[in-house]
Amino acid sequence: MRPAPAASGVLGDTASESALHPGSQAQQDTTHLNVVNPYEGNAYAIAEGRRLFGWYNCAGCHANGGGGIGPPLIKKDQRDWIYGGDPVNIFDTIVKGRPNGMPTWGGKIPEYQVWQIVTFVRSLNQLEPRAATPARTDSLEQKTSTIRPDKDAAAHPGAVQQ
Amino acid sequence: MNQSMWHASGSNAAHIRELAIVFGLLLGVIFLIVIGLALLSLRRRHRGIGQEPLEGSHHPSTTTEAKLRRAVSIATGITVLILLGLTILSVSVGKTVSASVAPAGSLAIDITGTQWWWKVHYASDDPSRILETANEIHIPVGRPIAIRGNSEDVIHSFWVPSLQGKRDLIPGRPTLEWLQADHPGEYRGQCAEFCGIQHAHMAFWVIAEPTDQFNSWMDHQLQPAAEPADDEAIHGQEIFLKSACILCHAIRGTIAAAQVGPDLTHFGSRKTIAAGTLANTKGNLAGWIADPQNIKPGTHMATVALQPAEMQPLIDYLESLK
Amino acid sequence: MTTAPPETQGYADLAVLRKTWSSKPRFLGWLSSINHQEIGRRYVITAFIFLLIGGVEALLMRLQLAKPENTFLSAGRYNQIFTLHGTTMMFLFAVPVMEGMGIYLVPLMVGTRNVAFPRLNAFGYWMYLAGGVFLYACALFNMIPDAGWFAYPPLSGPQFSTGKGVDAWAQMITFTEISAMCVAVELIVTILKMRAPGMSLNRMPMFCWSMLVQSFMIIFAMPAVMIASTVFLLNDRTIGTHFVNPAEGGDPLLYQHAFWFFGHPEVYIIFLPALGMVSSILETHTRRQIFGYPALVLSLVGNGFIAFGLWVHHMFATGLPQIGEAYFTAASMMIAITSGVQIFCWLATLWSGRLKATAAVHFVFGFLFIFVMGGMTGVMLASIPLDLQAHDTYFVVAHFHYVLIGGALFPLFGAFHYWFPKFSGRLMDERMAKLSFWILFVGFNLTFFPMHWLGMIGMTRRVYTYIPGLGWDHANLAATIGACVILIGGLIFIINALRSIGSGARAGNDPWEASTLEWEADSPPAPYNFPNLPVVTSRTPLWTPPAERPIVVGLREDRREILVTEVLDAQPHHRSVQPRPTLWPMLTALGFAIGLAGSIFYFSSYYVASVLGMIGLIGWFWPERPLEVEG
Amino acid sequence: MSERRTLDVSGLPPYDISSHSPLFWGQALMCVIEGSLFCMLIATYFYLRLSVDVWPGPGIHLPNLTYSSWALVPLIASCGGAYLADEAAKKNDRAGMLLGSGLNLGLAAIFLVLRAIEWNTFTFTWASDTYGSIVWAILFLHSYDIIADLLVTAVLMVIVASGRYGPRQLLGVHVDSVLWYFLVGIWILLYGVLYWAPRLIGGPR
Repeated sequence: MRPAPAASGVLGDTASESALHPGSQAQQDTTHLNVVNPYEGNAYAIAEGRRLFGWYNCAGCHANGGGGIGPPLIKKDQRDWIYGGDPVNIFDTIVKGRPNGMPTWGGKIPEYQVWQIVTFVRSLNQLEPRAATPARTDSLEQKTSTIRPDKDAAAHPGAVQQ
Repeated sequence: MNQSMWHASGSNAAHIRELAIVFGLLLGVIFLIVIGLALLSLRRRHRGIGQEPLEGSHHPSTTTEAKLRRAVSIATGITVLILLGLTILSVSVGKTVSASVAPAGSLAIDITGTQWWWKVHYASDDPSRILETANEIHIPVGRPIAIRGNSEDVIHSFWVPSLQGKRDLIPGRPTLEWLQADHPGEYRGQCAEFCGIQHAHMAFWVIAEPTDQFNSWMDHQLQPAAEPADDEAIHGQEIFLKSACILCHAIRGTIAAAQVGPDLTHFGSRKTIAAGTLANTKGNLAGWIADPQNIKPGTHMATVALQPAEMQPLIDYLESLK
Repeated sequence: MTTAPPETQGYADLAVLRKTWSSKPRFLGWLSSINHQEIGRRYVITAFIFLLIGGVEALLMRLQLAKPENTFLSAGRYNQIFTLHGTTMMFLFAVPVMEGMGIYLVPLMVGTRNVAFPRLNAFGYWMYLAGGVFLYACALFNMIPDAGWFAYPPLSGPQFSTGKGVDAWAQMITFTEISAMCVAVELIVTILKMRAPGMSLNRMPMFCWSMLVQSFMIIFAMPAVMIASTVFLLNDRTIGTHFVNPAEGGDPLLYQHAFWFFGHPEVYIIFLPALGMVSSILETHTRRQIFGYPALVLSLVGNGFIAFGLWVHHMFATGLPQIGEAYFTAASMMIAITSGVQIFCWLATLWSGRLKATAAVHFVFGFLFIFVMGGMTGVMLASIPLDLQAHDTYFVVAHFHYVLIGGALFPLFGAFHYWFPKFSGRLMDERMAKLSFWILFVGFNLTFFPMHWLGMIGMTRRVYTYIPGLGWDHANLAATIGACVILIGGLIFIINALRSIGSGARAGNDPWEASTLEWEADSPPAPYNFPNLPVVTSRTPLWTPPAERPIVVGLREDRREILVTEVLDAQPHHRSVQPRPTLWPMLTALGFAIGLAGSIFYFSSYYVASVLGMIGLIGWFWPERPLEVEG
Repeated sequence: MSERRTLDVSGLPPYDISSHSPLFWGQALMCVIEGSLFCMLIATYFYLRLSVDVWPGPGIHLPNLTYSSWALVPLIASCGGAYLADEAAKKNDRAGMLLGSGLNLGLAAIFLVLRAIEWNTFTFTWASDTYGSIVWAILFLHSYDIIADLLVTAVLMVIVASGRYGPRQLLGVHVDSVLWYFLVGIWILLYGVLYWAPRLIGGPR
């Protein structure tokens, strides 16, 4: 959930479950980063992570997870993570950046938003609980895996499919 | 009362207001007649028409029945005529009020609803006259405005009660509405279709001003942001360009050009911040930047961790963008 | 008709009859009961509990809106509560309570012993209860829907409504619509095939006509919400179909069309039984046959048809083509004619009758005042330009509370006072009832009349707060005070009802000297309703001397026999034997509930639901140990 | 009770396996509910068809006609089985009922096998786009209804075979055939919509 507003209502706000209080609290000491992902399995964080993934133009290099200039984020085998697939590794990758073009987002993207993007990237690889991962998005990306090559067309290409 | 359909000051809203008065009076009279008849029947209950002994047959005499049957059929006939008249009246007013094609010579504005603020885009054939702004729409008085509505996420509804009826903004289905302000003034509008957690704080202002005043406003808005003069503001610009702000906001004339958040090129000239939630003062701006979740819980504005020393210059810089 | 001497007339042996028709004893008997009185009473009581829950939610909303920028409820919590308020009132209170009254009263009014499919009746109730418990159980796990009671996509879609709240809402609709369709099928078959001999269609009480038309509307309306909530929304959210995905060619308006094609008939499904109740109350308390019986019946049927032709008046602001919307303006105006005819006929009845001003009549007059005003604002909303200004504002909130509370709740309270002696055998305290009426009436108008003005000066619907300085503060405060007054009125009504069950004045079979058959049975009616099924010779049976009314003899007492009659003139055609009480309907409902509840998490849970349900159904239809009817 | 005239109904039969029985009306109303559901799905199909220019979307081929057309034959033939069982139920002819229901089940099974093969040749799923969503929705709901009704028929066959049944179960067999006629009829309508409408309206794809 987003960080808790200062004055939350009597019955609390659905957005108030997060333990993080950036901004309104004293400046955090950045030497030892908080290594636990506060948004593990959180449906709202995955939705926010997807939105931020689009807003901060991560799709520019990683496409919608399929990879382009940057490596694909949907791994066929979970051992393919170059710098590790745990939340803290992905957090580190985003905050510190990586050679070959991954920029350092440390000062730019607020910390809680980095954790949301981490949770979303993990949900792309089905590492988050199914109940929290939405089945589809309202975006153009059509699940290419849903369209199988047409066996008949392959058998006799060129014939007009009746 | 600047967000009221009753205090109409646009031609369309005025037509609708007159129609509402006609409907209200006519239907009010019918209501009073029906309730009057019901209450009058209370007074007559011990005598009824013709006072037949009901206990036996439980059926009044045929003359009473015939009298009542005639009365009911006349009443039904009148109801049908009234409703027919109201239908014709409402369809005719409907034609003049929301024509499917905007009248000639109308200024085209693209309004895009996005979760919990408004993207305003002045369209024009001459690319140099195209303006991108947010949450505040200046329009010339007396000239029809074509509002082309669209949405980036969920269904919103563009509604300025003093000028025109509402039109939903549906993703994937552009809609058209036209409005016209007859008197200069400031008219508040609000999103009318439930669009999520901050639906309540998704307002905008329409400022109608004489044509020449509008043209000077437009020309000023088309200029890129003025270079900050005093060093406090210069320091503020550095902070802006260094921190997370440029990931979402754009200020023409600087390297910040992200289209995700509202355009801040002439932020200082706007009346309100956060889609009509707060007046545009330095104190409110400081509170908004420090902790937006406190003012609009659930908003997509990021909580940027700024050093306390950096806050004041940043606010000076933003307010200097008149 | 043979005039046989009394001793050989085969008067029913009451002891055997009572044993055949009563449920099994103790808790298992309670669970396996298929008697229409018990299930009807359960529907009404469960629905009133949900009315209280919905009322508390309404109070929380009013407290939050009492003053501008209030922090009593946070934004997310307010959105959840107004969604729960709308959903509870529409799906868990209004439709089930009208069905409950129908299930309890229709068999008594048409002169038979039980509804047509008693086990289906039990199954319907358990599905309804499972739906309500499922929604509020999900609420306890913080899976609360917050996209409004009609949940428009894309807001309610997978991308903008995260978590399982909206799924729980969509699946709850599956429960309540299955239960509504079960009741609709039973009532149609009971009314058409099991009326007392001689009760031809033009001698049927008005309440049965309204339940018949309501049931046919359910048959055609509920599949539309099944498609909107399950096929479109739930599939889009759980398995990724693209029905309402704007990017993939899907269309959010498709959902709106499907939902409101159900939505508007739904509000008439709630409203029509209320018309039947008002006709029954007025006929009895004005001491005369209702005026214009054919006109009332035709306007009921007309109302049923036109209700399916005007759903687009909910979508005037979406930019649909002008000429199409103009048709719906005309259709929305037309339906005012049928309501108008009803009201004129009642006025004529009042004018020519000798009225006894009981509490029920108070509620009828409250209904007349409030519903007619709601009808007037309804006609205003039917016109496109006015609706473009008033749509989704507090003007609309005021309109639909006037027609729903005025049009359905007040007649329901009147009917509750009118039939309370039949339910419990005791009269409700008239003085306390009239007090609760006046408090409810004043509280209602104090709450909702200012909302007309709020809508005119621009306050939109479903806002958790508003900024000061727009002129909205006083009206909102008045509405909140009014809501508290309604609470007081409601509490007095509850106290009156609970007190009267224990210590109300004893009422015989027919305290109001009414005309319909249910007043011939004793209060509360025996499990078999009538010792001997009545034969009807006129439209108001109890107002014709008993000597002229024969009774039916020859039905066996040792098995649950009912009389099946022709559709038009109700001539006896054959006898039919009803099944015995059994636990299977409840187990089937339990199986479906487990599967459907799981299906919002995993699609495969639908198969669990199917298998469990199939097992339950097989047990339900399996021939019983001693067959009722030998080959 | 004061002496009142009586209407003696003891002479009437205790059951009646015909369209007069309440259970028949209940099943007919069930068919009306399912019918209105499928009609709305057909309306949805054409609503979605009209809102896009290219139907079905690029890369997706219309389901071919061979399997679905051939599958109609066993389906319509199975109605014969249902009719046999229905007539036998009226005459309480146990062998006739078993034969009729068995025929019905067998031919319907062939239909389902052909449909399963056809589903295998589909190149799209419900998550491909709106075309895939609506076609799969219609096919899934109809198949669900057919399988449910076949199970009911199978259970009735077991009851009839067990010999311990009364007129209420005969009524069950009679009424079950009503639902089967409906399901076959609605499929012929859906077949026209799913397989022929896009070819006639949208041109060959």
